[in-house]
Amino acid sequence: MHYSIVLLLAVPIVGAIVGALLPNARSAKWWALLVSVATALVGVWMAAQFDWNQDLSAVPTSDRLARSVQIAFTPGFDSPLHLQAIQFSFSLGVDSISLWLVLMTVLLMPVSILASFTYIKERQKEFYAWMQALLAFMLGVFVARDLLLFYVCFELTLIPMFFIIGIWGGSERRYAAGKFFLFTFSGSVFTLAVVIFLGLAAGSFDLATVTQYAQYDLTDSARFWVFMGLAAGMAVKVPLFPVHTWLPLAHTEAPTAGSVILAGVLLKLGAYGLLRLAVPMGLIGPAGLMFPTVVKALAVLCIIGVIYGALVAWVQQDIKKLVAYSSVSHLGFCVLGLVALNDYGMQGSVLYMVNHGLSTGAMFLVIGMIYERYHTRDIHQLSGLAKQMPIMSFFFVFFTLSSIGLPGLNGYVSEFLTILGAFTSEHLGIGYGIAAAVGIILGAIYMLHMVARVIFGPLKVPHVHEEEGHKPLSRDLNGREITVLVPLAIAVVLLGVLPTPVLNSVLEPVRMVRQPVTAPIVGPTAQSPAEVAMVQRP
Amino acid sequence: MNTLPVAIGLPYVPDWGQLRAFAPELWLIAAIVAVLLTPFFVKKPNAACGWVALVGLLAALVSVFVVGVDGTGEHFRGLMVADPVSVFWKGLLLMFVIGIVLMWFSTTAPTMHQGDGPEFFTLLLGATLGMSLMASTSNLLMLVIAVELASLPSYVLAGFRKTHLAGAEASLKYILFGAATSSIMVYGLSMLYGLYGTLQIDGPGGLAQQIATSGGSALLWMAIFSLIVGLGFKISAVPFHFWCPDVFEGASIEVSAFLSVASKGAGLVLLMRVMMSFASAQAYESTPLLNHLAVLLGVLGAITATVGNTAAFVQRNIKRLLAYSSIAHAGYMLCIVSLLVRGPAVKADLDLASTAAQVVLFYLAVYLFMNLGAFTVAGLIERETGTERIADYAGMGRRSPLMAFCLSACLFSLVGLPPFAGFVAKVNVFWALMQNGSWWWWLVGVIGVNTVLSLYYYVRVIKVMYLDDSSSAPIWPHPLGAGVAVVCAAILVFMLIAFGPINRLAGHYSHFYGVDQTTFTAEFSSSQPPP
Amino acid sequence: MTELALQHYLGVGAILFVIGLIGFMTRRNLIVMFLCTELMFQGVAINLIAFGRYHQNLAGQAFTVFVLVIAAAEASLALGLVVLLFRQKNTLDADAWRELRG
Amino acid sequence: MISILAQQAAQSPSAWLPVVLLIIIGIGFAAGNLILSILVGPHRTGSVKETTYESGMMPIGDARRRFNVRFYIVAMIFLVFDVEIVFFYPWATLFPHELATHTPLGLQLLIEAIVFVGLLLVAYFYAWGKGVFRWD
Repeated sequence: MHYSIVLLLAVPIVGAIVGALLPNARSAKWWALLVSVATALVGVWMAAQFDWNQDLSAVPTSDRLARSVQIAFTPGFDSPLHLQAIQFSFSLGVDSISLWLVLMTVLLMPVSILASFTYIKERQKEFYAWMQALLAFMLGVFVARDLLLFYVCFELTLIPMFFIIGIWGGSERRYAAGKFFLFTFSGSVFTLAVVIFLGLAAGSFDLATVTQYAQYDLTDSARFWVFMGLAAGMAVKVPLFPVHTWLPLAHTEAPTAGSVILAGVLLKLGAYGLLRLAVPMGLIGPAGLMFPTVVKALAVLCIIGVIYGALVAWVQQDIKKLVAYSSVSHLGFCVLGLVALNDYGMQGSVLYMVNHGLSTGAMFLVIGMIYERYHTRDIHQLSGLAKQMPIMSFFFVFFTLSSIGLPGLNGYVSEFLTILGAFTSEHLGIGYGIAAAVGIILGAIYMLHMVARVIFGPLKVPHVHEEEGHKPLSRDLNGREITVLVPLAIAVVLLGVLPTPVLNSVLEPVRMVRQPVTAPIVGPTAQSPAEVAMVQRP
Repeated sequence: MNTLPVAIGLPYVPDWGQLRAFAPELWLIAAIVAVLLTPFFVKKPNAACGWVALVGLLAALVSVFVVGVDGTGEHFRGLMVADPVSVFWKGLLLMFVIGIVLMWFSTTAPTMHQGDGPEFFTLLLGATLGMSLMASTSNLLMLVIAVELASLPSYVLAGFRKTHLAGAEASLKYILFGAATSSIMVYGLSMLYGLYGTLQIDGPGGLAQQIATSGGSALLWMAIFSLIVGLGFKISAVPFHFWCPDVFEGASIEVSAFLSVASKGAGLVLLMRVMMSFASAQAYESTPLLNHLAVLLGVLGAITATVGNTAAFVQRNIKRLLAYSSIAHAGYMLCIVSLLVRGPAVKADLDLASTAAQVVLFYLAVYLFMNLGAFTVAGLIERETGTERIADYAGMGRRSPLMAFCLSACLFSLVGLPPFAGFVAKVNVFWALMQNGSWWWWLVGVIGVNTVLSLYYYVRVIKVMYLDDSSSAPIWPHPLGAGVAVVCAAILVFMLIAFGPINRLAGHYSHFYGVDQTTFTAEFSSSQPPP
Repeated sequence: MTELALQHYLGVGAILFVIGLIGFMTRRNLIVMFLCTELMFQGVAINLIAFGRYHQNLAGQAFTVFVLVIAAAEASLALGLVVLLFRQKNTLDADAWRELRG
Repeated sequence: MISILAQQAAQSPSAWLPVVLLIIIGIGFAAGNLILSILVGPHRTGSVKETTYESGMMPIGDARRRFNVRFYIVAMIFLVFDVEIVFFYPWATLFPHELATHTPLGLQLLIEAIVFVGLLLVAYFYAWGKGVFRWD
């Protein structure tokens, strides 16, 4: 029993409640920063506890899935956290995939809180309370080892984000918040139905148990619908091509911190859900991959997303919207690597989740800093910022290059691996790889196009009216803003130069995602007779 | 002149043992008498009557806990039963009506014409009495009496605001449709009596058992349809739902709140009891009668939910919105009642029927607090600002953070979002539906789509409250009403944590008299109904 | 000339009931609409009495007593309401009241 | 009931006594009231007093005139209380029999009837206190 993982959720929840009760905005700010840093420290502590070189070769394959989870918190059978009536259990745990995403989340949260110190000017207490609550729920998704708990946390992220976009967003914030909520909720209702079905049929909501049940005991048609239901919720969140339309709007309208978290973490919830639930429960059967056609269809959607996102990004006038559309394109790569269902693709996909969170999050931060100074993001009104803001320009170019996938920076490794995965996948093939590669070229074009217009060329900035009652910001980035960006820059370089620890550590878990567990679990765990009757298999 | 060769039988005077199980009802009657006599002793009787009613309701609630489930089952020669389901419902109902009275103090009390209080509380308690009796009937005669005892005061309550033209009109529509549907229901019941010669539903020689042995006929179906018409009116199932939004808008807000939960809940519990009797008497065989009945109820529920949710989209008035939302929720619960009919038939297993009853009871418990909270906030805002328009809720997040928070909690819960109890209720609904075979998947789909639909209009209210700005002055709600709203919101959060015990409680109380599990398991292999 | 049997009573009951139902649905005068519901209740009462006689028990008669009382209570309520509404609008046309729509 | 009564009557003529008593009381009540009002009541004359008695309405005029709303209220109250009498019918068919057999059931039945009437009286007093019966 490891309590660090409980602490990981408890710290931000308590923080949110305390933060909402604090007397003034100034203390709420610093309290939020303190809480998020403390959460980050808990995350680091967990990483230190984690056995990165776990050897599972001696473990029988049927146990590997459960054993790969470390730092687990599993309430006892009689614990109040275990609801026998529906076999729900508040059980937590991380494997290496979860842990990397947890680490990325706890890194992004303090920096986005720090970046909001001047950006958020009204109703500050509420804002920081919602941010801390959001942190808890996002971490909850990554560390949940119970299907229902996963779903609950997945849904819970909606409420804080709804308010963050709706209250502190741009001019279209109300529409954006509503659309965001409606889209994601519509998809996830069907996920809920499937989650309950699986929990009911498997006699437990435990992820390992449900996975094994889904792989061995479902009929093909049931498995297909399970996949569709799970994918419906996740695809909207990722977002995949036809259901992506909420994303540009929400990203553009959200305040900077909201955009960072939205792009950096919330989109990963969808990808993580696909990896953790939809693929192993809906695609994998006793004989391995069951629906190659579905995988192909999914890959086609990804590629459409990659190309479409890139083309639309190219013509954007608003730099924030441009980066938002680039997310559509990038997440296409991420899911493409995932559905390649081989080592390269899936390792790349996990790495992509982390990398995209870092570089796109950083892009949104920098854009927010520009916006705070000039109150515009119009590509036509901004030009030659390098002359006026050299430090900002350095970071802007740096993160753009990371996002494009310049060798030596983080984006390169993951982009290369996902495309390699698509090339070498037995279900996909060269055509998919080539199409995705076109996306990379397009990505370089629109990103560099933006950099050329905004950073270089003759200086042109709009005239800014000084706001009353607020100290004007310095012309270039100030110390706080540099503090915000430096940790991200370091992480970008580190992951670019040394991706191997990440790749090696996730190799075993991603193999487990795509390989069926060999022996099915027989029957639900010990229950009282009444409960056995309640959870009879259909 | 020939005489009827019928045994008139001994006159029946119930002893204390028989009456004891109905102590809550007796307390209600005592409270009604006390309320009627209050104006003889108090000059300004409104508030005094409120307190008297409150004391009576509390006494009734305490007596529910004291008496508990009486093991004797049938009472008054089978006219009524006192079984776990009825006890659970009575507890819920009385708690809810206490909430309504507190709500009255904080919303309508100051504006009510002095001297109208005794009538208001007589009617309120009378309707409560009828609704609690509805849960206990096992006889067609008692069924009609209980339904009418619940309906007649409701008609008057709906039009109680005498100066309010809309209220009178609502009352008129209510009573017109009510009288028509109840006469249709009684006509059907007379057919049932004609077919089987008894008014008794359960028990040996009762209707359910005779239907099981004789099978269906056109007349039987006519009778069942008319019963569903009558109860459907109380539940506001779809073709009989027209009264609901009009009455909710026209009536004063605590009456709307009262009808939204109590009337529907009582109708559902009664419908469950009748259906359970039918299902259990069929010895859990998959008979055509049960199957068709289940499909009928399932389709009715699905249509009700869909119509309620779609009509709610265009509403601009908070009370009408909540009215349509209550129609939708009645639809969800009807879907589960359909399960109670077909579940046992499909799986030949009583546990599933009990599960369905448990789900409905739990849903009712959650629904009670969601609606009480939402209506209380709406009433408090109406009292302070005089508006029922949703658009006027703009900026409520700043004008009254507490009220906005409570209303949001209730609305999110009505959608079925975690961390609120509505989520658990919805999980329960899905859970129960999925235990019942592939045919029920379409109901899961319908409820899923409906949940998405409902999200839109509930969240619109929250959007107006938090995201729209308004320069209107802050609101300081009446502390009593604010207390009710906060308690409701707190319970909605608390229920997620205490889900296990409360669900177990609902499960513990989800048993009907006359449907004995051991009898059933012993008899279940033979096709004969249990003796 | 045949003797009066069950079906004759049921026929009268059904005719009363159907006249009431049709009247309720087609007429627009409030008083007449209420009269029609009363007519439906009387049809039920005849049914019940006839069935009670047929089954040789008193349940039907007991039921009838309550049906009568319920009908009377409903009628007095409805009349009170009609008086109230008539004083406000000076008409008994059901279509005159359409404050609540939508 | 009537047949039972007839059978009893065949056995002994004294069984008709209650019927005779009923007739006497009925006539006596009506006649007694008339006589009492002549003896005790005030004697006033005038044009109003001379007109035909129509419960307070003008006997001559358009038949479609509007009635005072008080009539409706009294009519409704009457309707409700009048209908309650129907519940006495089954009670009255049983009560004499139980009384005759001297079982404790007789007393209990009486108490039941008193409770029923008591409840009605509460409503009656309430209406009274509310001023329903005040005409002006």
